[in-house]
Amino acid sequence: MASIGDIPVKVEGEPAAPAEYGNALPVLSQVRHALAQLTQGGEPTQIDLGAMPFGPGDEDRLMALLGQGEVTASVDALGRTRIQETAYSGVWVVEYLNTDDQRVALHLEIDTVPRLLRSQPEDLSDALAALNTLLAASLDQA
Amino acid sequence: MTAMEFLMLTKGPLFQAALAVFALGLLARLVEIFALGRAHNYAAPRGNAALGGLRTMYKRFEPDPGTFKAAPFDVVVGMIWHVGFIVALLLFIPHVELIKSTFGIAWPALPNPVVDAVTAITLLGLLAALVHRLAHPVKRFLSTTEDYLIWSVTFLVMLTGWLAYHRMINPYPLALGLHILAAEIFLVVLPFTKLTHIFTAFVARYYNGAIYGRKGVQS
Amino acid sequence: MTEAVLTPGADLPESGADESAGSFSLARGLNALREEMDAPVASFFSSCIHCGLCATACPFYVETGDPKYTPIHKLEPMRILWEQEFTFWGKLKGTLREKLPLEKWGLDKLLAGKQVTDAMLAEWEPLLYDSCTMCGRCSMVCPVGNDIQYMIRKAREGQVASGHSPEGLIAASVRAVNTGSPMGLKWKTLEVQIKHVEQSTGLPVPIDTQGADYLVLLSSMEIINFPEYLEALTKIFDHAGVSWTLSTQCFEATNAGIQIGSKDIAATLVQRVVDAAEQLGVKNVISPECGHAYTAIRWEGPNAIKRAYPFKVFHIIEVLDQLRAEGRIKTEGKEDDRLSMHDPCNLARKSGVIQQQRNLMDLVAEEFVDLKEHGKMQWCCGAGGGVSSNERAEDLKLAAFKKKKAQIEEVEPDRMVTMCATCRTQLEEGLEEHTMDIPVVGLTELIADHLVDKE
Amino acid sequence: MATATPQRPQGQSMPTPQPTLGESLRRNGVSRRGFLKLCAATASLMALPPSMAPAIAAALESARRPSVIWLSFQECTGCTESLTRSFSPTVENLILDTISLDYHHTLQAAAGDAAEHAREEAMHANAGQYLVVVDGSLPGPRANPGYSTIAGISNYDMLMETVADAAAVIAVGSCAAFGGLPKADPNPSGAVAVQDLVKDKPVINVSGCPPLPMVITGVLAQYLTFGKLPELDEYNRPLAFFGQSIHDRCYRRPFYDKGLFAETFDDEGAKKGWCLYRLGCKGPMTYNACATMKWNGGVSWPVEAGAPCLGCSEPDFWDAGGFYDALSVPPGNSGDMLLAAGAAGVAVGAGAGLLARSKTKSAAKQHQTVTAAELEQKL
Repeated sequence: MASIGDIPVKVEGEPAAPAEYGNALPVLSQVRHALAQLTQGGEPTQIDLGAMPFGPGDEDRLMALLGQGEVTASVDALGRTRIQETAYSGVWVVEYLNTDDQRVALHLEIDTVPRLLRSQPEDLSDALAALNTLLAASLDQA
Repeated sequence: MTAMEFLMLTKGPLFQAALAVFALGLLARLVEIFALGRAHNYAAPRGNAALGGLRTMYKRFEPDPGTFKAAPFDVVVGMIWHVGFIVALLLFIPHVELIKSTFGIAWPALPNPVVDAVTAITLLGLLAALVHRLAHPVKRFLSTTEDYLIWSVTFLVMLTGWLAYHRMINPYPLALGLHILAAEIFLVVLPFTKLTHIFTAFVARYYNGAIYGRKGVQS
Repeated sequence: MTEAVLTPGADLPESGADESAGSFSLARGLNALREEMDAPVASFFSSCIHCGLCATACPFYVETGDPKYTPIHKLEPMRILWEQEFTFWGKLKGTLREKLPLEKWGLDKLLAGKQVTDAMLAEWEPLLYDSCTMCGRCSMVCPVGNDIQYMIRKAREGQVASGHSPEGLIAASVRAVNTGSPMGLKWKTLEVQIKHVEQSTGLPVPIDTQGADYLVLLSSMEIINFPEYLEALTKIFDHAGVSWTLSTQCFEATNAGIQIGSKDIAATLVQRVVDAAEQLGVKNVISPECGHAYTAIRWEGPNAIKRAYPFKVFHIIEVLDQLRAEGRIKTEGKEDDRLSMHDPCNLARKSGVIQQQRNLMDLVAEEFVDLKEHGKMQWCCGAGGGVSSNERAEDLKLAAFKKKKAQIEEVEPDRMVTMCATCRTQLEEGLEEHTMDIPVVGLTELIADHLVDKE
Repeated sequence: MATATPQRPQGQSMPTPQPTLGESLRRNGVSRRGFLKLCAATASLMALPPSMAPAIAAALESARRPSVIWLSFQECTGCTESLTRSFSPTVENLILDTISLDYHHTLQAAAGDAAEHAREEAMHANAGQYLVVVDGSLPGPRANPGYSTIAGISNYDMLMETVADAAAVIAVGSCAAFGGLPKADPNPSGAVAVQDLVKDKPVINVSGCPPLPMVITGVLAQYLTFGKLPELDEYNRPLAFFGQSIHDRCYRRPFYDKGLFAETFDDEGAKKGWCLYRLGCKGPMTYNACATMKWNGGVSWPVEAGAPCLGCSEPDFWDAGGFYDALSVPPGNSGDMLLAAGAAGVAVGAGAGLLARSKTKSAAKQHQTVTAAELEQKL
């Protein structure tokens, strides 16, 4: 499926600078509140930015405000998921992409580690079983 | 009936009907008044009657100092909610659009938060006026069912408008429909009650000013 | 029918004269009220929203605190009739009441209409007469612009025709028509006073002088209570060289018809003035120091007799101020005590004579101080509009005066000046009642006192 | 995506119990992280908060593919077009792979008798379990059925027959939900909405002209996930998507609140992106998710493109006044009516006034002069 960017559109002149509609700051204060919660009670929060009534430029503004942190990660499962720590420790941008690299969802996660980065309990037991099998086979061979 | 059907009913046929009753009734009332005429005045005038009449049409917006002293509540509250009503009616953007579409004339409007605040004050003013009407010996003595009726009709228009603006009634088509319905009730009731004073007060003021103006007194 | 066509309009049988008092009836009263309905009345009644502000302008309400004295309430019978018969809504309601079984539907109360009954008119009689001087102050403050006083005057027509007007005013009207004076005063009495004036001033008082510039009218109350007026007038006119005359045919300026509210009686009385003036061929008629007389002759008279006058009408104060402006009055010395002034309603608010009396005061008063609310916003003395001729209203009259008294106390004058005999009497009696030692003088006398002696 | 729609081989009878979604994902080698991601995306799709993801995961784990029969009546195929332009093929495919779209005459490969046969078979095999999706309105029972038929069967008959054994009906698009354009004045075909006809089965309306693709799949996902119908508003629309008005979620709302409006499409206000109320925006009365979910994969939506909301997800929006007239403007020409009524008023008033005037005149004629003599009688 062609993405909208593939449609040949010629823009004459410089595109106007995106206006800022003032919806970034309320989200930022929501993030601050969530971070306070995480610090005090250890309770993580996820914010679906897709549900925000963002106007053009609002998302860029929010991202600029959040900045970039130390960690960048990528998860490859059912398409890519980009995970970026912001300049504020504990505040993560999680962008879910599909196999065509189109965004499926954009979340902010306020947590020590984003959930998706952690190894999942079910996978752990599978991994243990797999390792056992591997070891047994190797020992047999040996 | 769904909220949307209700809104369409109030915006469509009911609005047309209310407007028709209003225009017919009001003009009938006004013409009825003027048709009664006045006896010819044989007394030599001291001043200009017409000029006095026109001046008084405006002058009665300013209360005389004595009345203000005697009834400050009436003057202040009355002024506030009347101005508020007119501001909300004529300077709220949706109303300006409505007037533009109906009469083809338009004028600048006020920002919504201003109209919102004015409406809130007007509602409080109307409540205060009602309490005063119930409490003040003269007002209570004079008041008839009709007085309370026109208060209610006026209050309902303002209240439903304010609730609709703040989207406190859901869904919105219901809120807007209720407001329009209240306005239609107001329009229909107007020509047949003392709400006509909105228009006839200027006629009355003119006659008052003309009667006194002829005698050389600015009333 | 044929008759009616042959004699359109005017010549309906004159029914009053030979009929008994029984001819006053509800029907006749309602008919009189119907006659009075006009566009202003309709616009006034359409506009009243019962705010009650007129009450704050009425001395009778202010001093009694009784809501029934609210001015607009005094017009309730007239309003009911207007609504029933002069609005299509009222007529529709009436038709519905007649044609539909409203009681069955439980709507009878909703469309119930009050009826104007004889009892109602009787109940309203004291409201329209005893507690209203037709001072017109309410007409000045009504936010929607109702001229309530205008309607009170009209409502009284209905009261007279229905037989619900006060005895005192009826008596005054009868005396005025029958004797030429509401107090039954005859020319002979005046003649004695004229002689006295001529003796004390040494000046002639012209009588029945053809072609004089001014015909001077008097009021009976002046003749009896304030004989100084005629003397002052004689001196001033001599001083200013004014050509004037009294008329033996008609000396009375007051008009009980205006007060009781009968345009017929008013016309009869005004006609006498007009006849006298026309007979003598005067250019001007002077109304004396009396409020309602001026209203009667100046404003209502031409309409009562349904034609314009061939002469002009002035209040004496207007004439004096004119003479002053022309430099024909030379005065010397000034009163050195603190003087304040009461504007008669009929002269100031209802006739626009406001500045003139102040010009004259400047001529003769060192220390003149106006009451706080004066001119068109003055407060009534409480006695006008027939209240002083209505014995039943005595208590209310004195109650209403308290507002004036309070006003006077505010400025603490040594004396009060006024230019209406009724006001003057009320001020004197009222101040005495409250043991306030503030004498009241007429402005004309005050001027006369300061005339420069002729060489 | 559409080509991926599964078609059950002709003539095959009801298969053995299908695997749950969880089982089929694992069988396809999707990791737990992949599943988590799917749940996060699904939560977004269903307009649920991300915190619902674990519940979704638990539900999806045991979800089974339902059979879906899609009926298209008086429609423009816009709704199907919208659906097939969904932006997230991965999630989309997973959802649609999971449902069994047994009949959709635009998308299915089969035609003619075979297609109708597929429908009947699906109805038979999944009696009481299958979902019916309808797009388009249909001529009502009293209208001429000839206005719209499929395979010689009137829309009405087909709907009633198909719905008889359905678990629920999803009316997709404003035509199916409310009658839409076919029902607009003067409604020549006697069009009615699905909910006007189906009274004994739950009807979920997914209105919009067309509805947001994510909303269509979101509703399906919700049914698939939780196996039950979502919470509905008074028009039977899922509250998750239709619970808030465009106005309340509009990024231009602050301009409305400040009173900053575009008054023409090319003025300063329009360039600055101010509120479009005066240009006819029906956002305040329109309940839909455009303001947050947006169109074309989240690129933009009408208001962001500078066009006022037409209110397409509301009943009778075609007849609700001009698209470019402010919400407060009533439809129809009030001015002429006002003039006519005013003229009538003048006539009535003149009549009444003249009557009243003649009353004062006749009163004056009947005037009996008050004389002193008769007054004297009173004393």
